[in-house]
Amino acid sequence: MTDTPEPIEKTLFEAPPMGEQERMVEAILFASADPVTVSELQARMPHGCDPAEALVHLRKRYEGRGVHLVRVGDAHAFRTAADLGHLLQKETVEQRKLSRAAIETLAIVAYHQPVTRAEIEEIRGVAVSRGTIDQLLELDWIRLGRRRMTPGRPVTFVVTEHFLDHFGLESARDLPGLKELRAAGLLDNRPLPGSMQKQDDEDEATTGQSELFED
Amino acid sequence: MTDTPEPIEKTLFEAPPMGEQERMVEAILFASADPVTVSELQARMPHGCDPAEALVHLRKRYEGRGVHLVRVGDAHAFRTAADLGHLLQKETVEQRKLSRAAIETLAIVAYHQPVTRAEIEEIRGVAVSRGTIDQLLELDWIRLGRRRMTPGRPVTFVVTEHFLDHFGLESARDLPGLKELRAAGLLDNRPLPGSMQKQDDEDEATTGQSELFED
Amino acid sequence: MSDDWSEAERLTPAERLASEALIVDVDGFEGPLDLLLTLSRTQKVDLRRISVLELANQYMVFVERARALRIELAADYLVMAAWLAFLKSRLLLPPDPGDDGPSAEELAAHLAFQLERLEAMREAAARLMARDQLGRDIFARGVPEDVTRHRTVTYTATLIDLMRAYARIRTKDEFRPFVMDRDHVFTMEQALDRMRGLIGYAGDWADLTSFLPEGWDVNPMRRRSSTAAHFAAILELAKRGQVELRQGETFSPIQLRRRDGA
Repeated sequence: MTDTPEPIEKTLFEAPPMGEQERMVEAILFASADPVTVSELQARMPHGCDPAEALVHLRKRYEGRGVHLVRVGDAHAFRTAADLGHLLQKETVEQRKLSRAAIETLAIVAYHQPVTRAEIEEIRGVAVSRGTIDQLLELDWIRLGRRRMTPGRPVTFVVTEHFLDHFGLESARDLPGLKELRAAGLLDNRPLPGSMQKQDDEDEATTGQSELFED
Repeated sequence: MTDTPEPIEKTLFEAPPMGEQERMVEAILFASADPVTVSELQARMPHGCDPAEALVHLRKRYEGRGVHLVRVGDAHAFRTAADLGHLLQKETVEQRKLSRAAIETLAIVAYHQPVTRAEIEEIRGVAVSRGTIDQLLELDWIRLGRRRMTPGRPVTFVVTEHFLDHFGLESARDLPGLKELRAAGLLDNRPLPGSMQKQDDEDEATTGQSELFED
Repeated sequence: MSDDWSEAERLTPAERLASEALIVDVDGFEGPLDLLLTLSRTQKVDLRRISVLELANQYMVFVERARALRIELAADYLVMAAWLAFLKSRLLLPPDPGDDGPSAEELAAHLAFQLERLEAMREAAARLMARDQLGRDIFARGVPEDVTRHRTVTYTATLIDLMRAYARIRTKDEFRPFVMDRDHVFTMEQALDRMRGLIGYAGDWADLTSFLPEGWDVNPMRRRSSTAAHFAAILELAKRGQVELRQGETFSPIQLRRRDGA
């Protein structure tokens, strides 16, 4: 005992045992409809807690249950298991039917982000109506990203955490078929041959995107 | 075999295993906005399920967890464990001004304590709502004093230590008197008819008041 | 354009029929690229190996049919038609060695790429929408005991607010009957009791003020109250014939003495 003296800090500010921390994370996440980030958890829990570790335990505990602990971007939330959705249809709030243009635009933003309006239009081969963008912004599925560092500094669009939450994605990297599409070069912003000016745009776009998916 | 014939229905519509039923109950209770009764569970679950039994298992499973399965009347719901309620109070401190009724009532209690509700109403000239008193009690700025030894033995209100603390007063006697209020220009905004004669009254009031705080 | 017509005539009747069916649906297309993608499906090949030449023909047949049926096509459909006509001529003619622009094959490949990319996005969108969605297949907590609901509202008030409030009440209530301060009031009954005991000593004329009790003559309110009470008391005693009163003139001191024989 005398050989290994307990550090004073540890005795003074002892964090609750991990089991207790797990209960705390459980209570906080259960109480929230929206995903809660690790730093928010940390802020609410007593000093010295390790919510990240508690989350690992908790996720394991809920494996195979009727309710799962899911990750949404940097945040975590409890969600009902997908296979039980049919029991819960009663809770459904009828959702506005999205137009084909809106769905496609959403997919393009998700897979090509950050993407400018001009790029969306190039991919779809048609003008994107203001209403379509507005609808997606209103649903909080897309938001404005950083401006592109090209002439005109156009705004870019990216998908939101709410989008990830809605479609049950941990991160934008988990979009279905993302790897295959990228491997096939279908996420490239390939310019029309001979248009030199487009080349710059493309570099920007590629860099921006890889940055986004890398982190 | 003939003594205990297996009911045909059971074989035809085999209910899901109990573990599965437990998952179903878990998901339904989690997603429901209101507590759910056993019969509501039964209606949502596949034929042959025994939600009552599933509830027993589920309740046991959540024993000691951060969230409990509780009974609310005839229905069941998940609730945060009582000892973790404090974690759900995020310190989003929203500051609001006290309503005019509340601050006036508070002022009367401070200057006239111990004071009954009837006296407050007499001084303000309007009825004091239960909500106003409750709010001040809740804020821990006033508390119940001794009952007045008059017919009906009405309760009196006095200010609390917390009140003194909040307003930076050592004691209620430190409250500025009417003279000081006048000196501060707080009473001068409305010269009143017969204000000369009132001067004496006012002095009287100050005296009376200090006596009031003597006991 | 007559050249185009001859190209069009080379299409099979089935293809022509298909493009006419498309015209009926012209409003349903999301632009020329979408139309091209739909047309390309008739080729039933991988988009990478699509015959752009054939696709250009199909597109121009579509545009001509629309024109014949007097269907107004949006400008971008016509721009695409012009570009495809240009591409077609480049594909059919031997390359010009002096032209350093992109080759016809490169342009055709790019169109194929665009179509493939649009198709890929369309599939991705379908896959995305087929996922389990929150509020449809997956559900969040039904009764969030969210922190926002537990938001603590603190009410603030400063001492100045408190003083203002009190001042406001007091100024408002100047005419309110003042709560009688019993400590400063000498009642007539008290004065009467007191005077009954004292008149025995009033054999000669004496000022009423000299009968006032001790401690009730300095404070103005006490003085007024006791004076009034004692005045009323001696009036009562005079009525009963127990004392005599006199006053030399208005506002001069009131005097009293015991009435002999009382």
